[in-house]
Amino acid sequence: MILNLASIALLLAGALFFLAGTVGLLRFPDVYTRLHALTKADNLGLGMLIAGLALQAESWVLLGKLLLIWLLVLTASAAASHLVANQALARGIMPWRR
Amino acid sequence: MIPNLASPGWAVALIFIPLLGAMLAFLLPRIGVTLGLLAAVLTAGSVLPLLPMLAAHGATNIRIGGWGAPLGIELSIDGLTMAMLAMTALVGIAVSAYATCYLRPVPSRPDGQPDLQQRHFWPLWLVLWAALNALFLSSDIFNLYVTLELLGLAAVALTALSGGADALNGAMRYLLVSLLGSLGYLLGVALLYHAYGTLDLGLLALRVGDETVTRAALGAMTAGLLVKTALFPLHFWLPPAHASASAPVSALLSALVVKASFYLLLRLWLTLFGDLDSGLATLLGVLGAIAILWGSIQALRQARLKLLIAYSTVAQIGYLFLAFPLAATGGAVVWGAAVYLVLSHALAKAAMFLTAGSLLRFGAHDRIADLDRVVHRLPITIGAFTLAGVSIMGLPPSGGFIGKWLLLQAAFSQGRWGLALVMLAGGLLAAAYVFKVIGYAFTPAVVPHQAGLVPPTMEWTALALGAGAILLGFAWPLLWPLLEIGMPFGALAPDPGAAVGPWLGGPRILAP
Amino acid sequence: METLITPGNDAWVAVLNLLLDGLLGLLLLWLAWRTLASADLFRAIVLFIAFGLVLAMIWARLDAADIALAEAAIGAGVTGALLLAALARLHPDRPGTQARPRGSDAS
Amino acid sequence: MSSLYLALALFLLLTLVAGLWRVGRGPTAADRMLAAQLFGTTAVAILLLLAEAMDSPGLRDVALVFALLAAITVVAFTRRAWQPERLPTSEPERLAERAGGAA
Amino acid sequence: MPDTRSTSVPGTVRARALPAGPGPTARLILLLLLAAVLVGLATAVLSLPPVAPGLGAVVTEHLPASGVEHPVTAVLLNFRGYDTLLELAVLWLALLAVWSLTPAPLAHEPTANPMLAALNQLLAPLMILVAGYLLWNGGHAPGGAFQAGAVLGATGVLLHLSGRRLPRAVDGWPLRLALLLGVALFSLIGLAVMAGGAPFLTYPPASAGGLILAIEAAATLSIAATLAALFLGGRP
Amino acid sequence: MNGTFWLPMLVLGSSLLPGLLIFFLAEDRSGIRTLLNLAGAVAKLLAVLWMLWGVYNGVAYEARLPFLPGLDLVLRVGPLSLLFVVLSTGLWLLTTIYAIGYLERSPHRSRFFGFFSLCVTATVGVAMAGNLLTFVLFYELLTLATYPLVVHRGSEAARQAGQVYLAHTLFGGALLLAGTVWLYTLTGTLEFTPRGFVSHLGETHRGSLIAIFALTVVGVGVKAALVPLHSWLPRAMVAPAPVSALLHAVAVVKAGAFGVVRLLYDVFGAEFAASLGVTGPLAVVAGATILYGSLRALYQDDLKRRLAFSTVSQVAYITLGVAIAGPLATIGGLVHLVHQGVMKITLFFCAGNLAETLGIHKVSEMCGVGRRMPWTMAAFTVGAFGMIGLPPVAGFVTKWYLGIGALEAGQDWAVYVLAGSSLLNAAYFLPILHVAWFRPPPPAWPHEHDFGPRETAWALLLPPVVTAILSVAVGLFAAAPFSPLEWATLIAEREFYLP
Repeated sequence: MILNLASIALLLAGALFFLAGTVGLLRFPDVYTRLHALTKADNLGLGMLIAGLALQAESWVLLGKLLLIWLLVLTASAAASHLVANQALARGIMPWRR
Repeated sequence: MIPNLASPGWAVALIFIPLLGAMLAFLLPRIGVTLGLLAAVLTAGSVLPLLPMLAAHGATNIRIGGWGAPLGIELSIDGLTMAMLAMTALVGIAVSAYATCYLRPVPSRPDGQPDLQQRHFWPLWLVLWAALNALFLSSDIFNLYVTLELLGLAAVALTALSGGADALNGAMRYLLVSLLGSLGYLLGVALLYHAYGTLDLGLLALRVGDETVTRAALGAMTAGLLVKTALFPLHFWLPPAHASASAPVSALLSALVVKASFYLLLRLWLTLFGDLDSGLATLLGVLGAIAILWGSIQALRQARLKLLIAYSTVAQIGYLFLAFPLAATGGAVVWGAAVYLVLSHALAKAAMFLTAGSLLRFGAHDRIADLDRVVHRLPITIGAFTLAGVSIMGLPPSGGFIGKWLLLQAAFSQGRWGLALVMLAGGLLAAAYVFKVIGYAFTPAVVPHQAGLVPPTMEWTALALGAGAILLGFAWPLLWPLLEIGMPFGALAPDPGAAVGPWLGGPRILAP
Repeated sequence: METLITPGNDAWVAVLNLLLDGLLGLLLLWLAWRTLASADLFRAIVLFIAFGLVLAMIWARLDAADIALAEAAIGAGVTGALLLAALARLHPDRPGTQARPRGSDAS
Repeated sequence: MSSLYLALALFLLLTLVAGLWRVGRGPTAADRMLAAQLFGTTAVAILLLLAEAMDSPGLRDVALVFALLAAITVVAFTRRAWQPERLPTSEPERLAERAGGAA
Repeated sequence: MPDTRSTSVPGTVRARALPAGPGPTARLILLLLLAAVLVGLATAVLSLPPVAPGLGAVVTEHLPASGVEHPVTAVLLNFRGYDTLLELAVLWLALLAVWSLTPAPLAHEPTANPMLAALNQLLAPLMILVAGYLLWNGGHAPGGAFQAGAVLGATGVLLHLSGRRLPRAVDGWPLRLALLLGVALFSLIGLAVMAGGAPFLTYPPASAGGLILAIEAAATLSIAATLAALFLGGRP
Repeated sequence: MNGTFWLPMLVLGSSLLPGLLIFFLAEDRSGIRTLLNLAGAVAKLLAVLWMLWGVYNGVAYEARLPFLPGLDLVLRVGPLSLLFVVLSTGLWLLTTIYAIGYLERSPHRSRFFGFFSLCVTATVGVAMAGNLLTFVLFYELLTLATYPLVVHRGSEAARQAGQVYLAHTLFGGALLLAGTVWLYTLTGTLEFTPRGFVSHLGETHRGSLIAIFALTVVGVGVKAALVPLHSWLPRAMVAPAPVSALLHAVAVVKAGAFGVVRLLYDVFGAEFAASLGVTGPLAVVAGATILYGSLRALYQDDLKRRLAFSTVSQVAYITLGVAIAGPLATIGGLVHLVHQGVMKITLFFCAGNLAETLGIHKVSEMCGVGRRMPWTMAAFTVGAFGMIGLPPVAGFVTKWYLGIGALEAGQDWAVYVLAGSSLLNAAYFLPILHVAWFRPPPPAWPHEHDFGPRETAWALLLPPVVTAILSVAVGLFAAAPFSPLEWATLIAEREFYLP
């Protein structure tokens, strides 16, 4: 029961981070800041969601698979952020200043 | 006599010899031409053993994987299939021989390295051949779709092979049209499968009824195949594609590829849709009639030989569709006439495109008005063009004459004067554009020609095809009994039991 | 876990299923239309990538995991990269960035 | 539980729809690309939820493949389409980049 | 400054290479055709019987004899293996078409990137592993040659993007062999059983599972090679 | 399969095979080519004479090949076929000899003789056709085989003449085909039958039958050069002289005229055709053609054009004869098939000799040519007298039978046509003779060739002399057995009305 409740809470929190990521993507002013928002969704949103699902997992294999998925997304997002930010700088896009 | 048991294997060989040949030619491009030619000879030869089998046992179904319909896929051979396979073999072997010379660069290379075009031609063409044979043999509507895709893609690639900007444009348009056509066909397949739960033509024939879904499938499949067959007004893609491809490819496209989609339409019509009284037959007939006139007039207006021949194809396709309204009361013989036209046009049009290639090679251009003196320098080539032209015009005793006579006979006996008139006018217009070319060929040159070398192989293959189109005129008594094996056209049979061929769920032979 | 399932749950599931499927379907059509209509090739590519994602989800919803898997592999792995590479070839290297602006813009 | 999964999936799908605005808006190619990247992650999440809700374990493999291949598109983007020596694809983008990438 | 020359030339080339497109009449006809097809489709879909009979039951019935447990794989590689064989040929043909059109562009690769190298080192082995997993999975669950091949192909794309190139020794006939291994092996196995007197593509029941796995493995390699080669966009 | 099968095939093959072989001969192999040509022609003549003997003794020769569902290709040799076969075979031998001489030094001889042989193959095919389908087949083949001969010279004028020729003949062929198919759908048979095979359709299909008659007669009328379908014939004069001989005497116009005979007697039946009311108009058209051709011939200075219009006029005699449809008129029409051939080929041979030897193409250039080329002009004179209808040359016999035949059938107007035509014939032939024999020769001929001691090459001289002698002989010995007149009478007896 507690497991269930924790799971639900994690799922909801994950969804919230996705929302935050999207809002960030829409509202933030430039590429660099949007990248920041994006990683929130990738890392935390998906992480919490997967954690929530993992609590329900019936086998270790499943757990491992879920974890693998999260790690992969993390890697991808890190690489993406790095590459895009790098390239943006190389192209001379100035970071946003207030 | 070849043992019966081995015979169905030849049908499989017809698909896999060219396919394996294509792979080998691709894998070992240095000897690609040799391998390609070898595969071509073997493929054409594989048609022969099927004839005695068909004669002895009648139409045969072959269960691939041993499963049989509805679970698995079946191949099916009847007289109609056999005729199409033989046509492909004849044209295929001639074009193969021609291509070895045509695609070779004019100053022969010392290192023996085949030209780039030649190198890609062989795998593509052999895949095309495999696709054609697979299409003619298949009796499963989804498998037919796959073969259609294979065929279309190979044809597009071959069109683009000559590399010019025109060829690329033509190929691009051809690709879109081909995909669109396939999509229409696939839609029909999906509808039929959902409604009747099987993909096998024979089983479908037993299950389809006059329902909305059948009509929708009829519409979708017919539309898709009409686009691919280039019936007026869906012909717009054909002249640029067929005229800009290299000559052997044009010959293949006009003679065989267009026929494959027509064959499929015919097959569907004969097995599934023939009984629907949809008015579509009349529409097809009218479009065919317009195609004859429009295509012929356009052909007459062309200044370039290959475009003329390509528009002639548009017109000749029109004749095929006249069979649809006429067969409703004319019966099996009218379909036989259509098949006859398919065969004779295949031989004749291949011959024409091959001669166009030789002329192009000879004079480095294909402007009709500057073709003078060719008859002196390339008499065999112009002779081949003339023989092919005789069949295209429908003059006796060519294969084209037989087809047109039978269609005319049906039109007259049914009182369809309009169609008869169009056929006669089409013949005259065809004569006009054929002799437009031949006339110039007799006049002595005003412009000096820079003569390239035309090897005898190129001339003789075209002549053989042209002569074939003429000889076909005498072959009706031989061909008609063959065509009737398995009763692909239904009817005619006095006792109802005999009318049930394998296409209608008849006896199935477990192969081999 | 079973206890969480309330009597009204089935109805909820049905409604949610309907909403999900409807939204996916509409999204697919809209994406297809925007992809074709977009004049900017790059935007069209991104929309097409999204189209692939939605399509995979639709296959998933139709319980066709095989096709969803294929769509995922092709759509995410090759198609996007292929289109982007093709775009790069359509616009062959043209020297000039905003670091070295061309012509009169510079001043 | 399955209604919760479905509800969450629906919610995530809605955020994806909202994200489409950024694809349309740009202004730089990278902005659009980032949105696509977010969609990928969202799709992974949705597929995992659906796998639970529909009791269809095969869908986790779909999610796995998405996660595995998520990096490729963006690598292709930065290595091919968005190279420094190449111009952006359209005039407004050029202006946007020069303006510092701000929307 | 070389800009002006180099900007104008590709533009004109592109303008000429674009297809002119059908005229207004043809366009209208196409539109009408499309409309007709849509209307036909709508009516047909509306008239479909509520429960499509389908082949599901027949497939389930014969599943034990197919050599695999997953119905989709059974249909694709056994019951309707011939279709799949031809589809593999279509894929190869697509590559053949691209190769016949143009040589691969000389990709001027941007400078090596340490981040990418790290990514490769992490992802590439994992991708190969996943491809293997998917291939193995095909026997009893969603997965199979195509999916595995696509993942493997994506690996190739990723490696290519990070500047790895095929060694010269491999990009000749070994590459070509890899490209058609799937369809070739499929055909040869299909033909080989004919020598034993069975119909084309009839696996002996005892070895069906193994043969299917072998074919799938070969197909995976071919699909991967084809997809990666298509990404290159021309013959090597 | 016995002699009755193989003999017609031999007649066909004796020119077909040499023709096909000749196509592939190198240009300079003139020895082999001549051998093939002459061997084929002689073989054909022998085979035909054998058949002549057989038919005279009542043997029916028939070769049948299945072709279309319910329709065979049939070669059947009866008296009527034989009349035409003998004519074209005999004249072909002479024309071949003539052509060998005529084309001695010109290019494209392999091509020429190849098509030449095909042309005569088609002609004997037309003659021996046992049903309308076979007739149509050879009729179209004749068109195709003649075209390259018409454009043989390769000049722009030749090309255009070829186009005109094709436009006419293919149009005619299409109409003939339409009529044939239509007829077949009504009758279910196309076998040539004495007194026709359509009469049983009677009144029910009267309209259709009249339409079919119109279609088919126009179809063959094109080749028979009936006005107003004649205009291709004078234009085709650009072709070499042997071709003109072939067109006018051996093959093309003859095939058209023969077609009219076949249609009237073996398809519709003269009686039934008369009851349909179609023979009257046909006779009128023929009469009009006779007068029109003669009138136009009067104004031609070009010798070959004058002869061409003369042909238009003379060939219509045949049509007139069979259209009047009385027994005597029929004999007149049929016998003219032969008579006109022999006489007109003489004239064309002579015209060719003048052109080849002296470069003379126009009547006005012929002053005194009789002294330079007496043998040629003597032959020409015989032919011209025959055309005018002076006894004892063959033309007289024709006109006599036609005249009394017309009177017998109550078609008195035809006699006036014949008389008028004879006057016109005299008006355009006698001036030529006058100029040739009684005007002084010019100091130099337009373009003279030296052929040694004789007035011209023997290959050019022999054929016209032979045909001139024949023209007189068939007139003089009209009553002898195996004469064309006797033969025509035999046809009329066996196939028509006479007891």
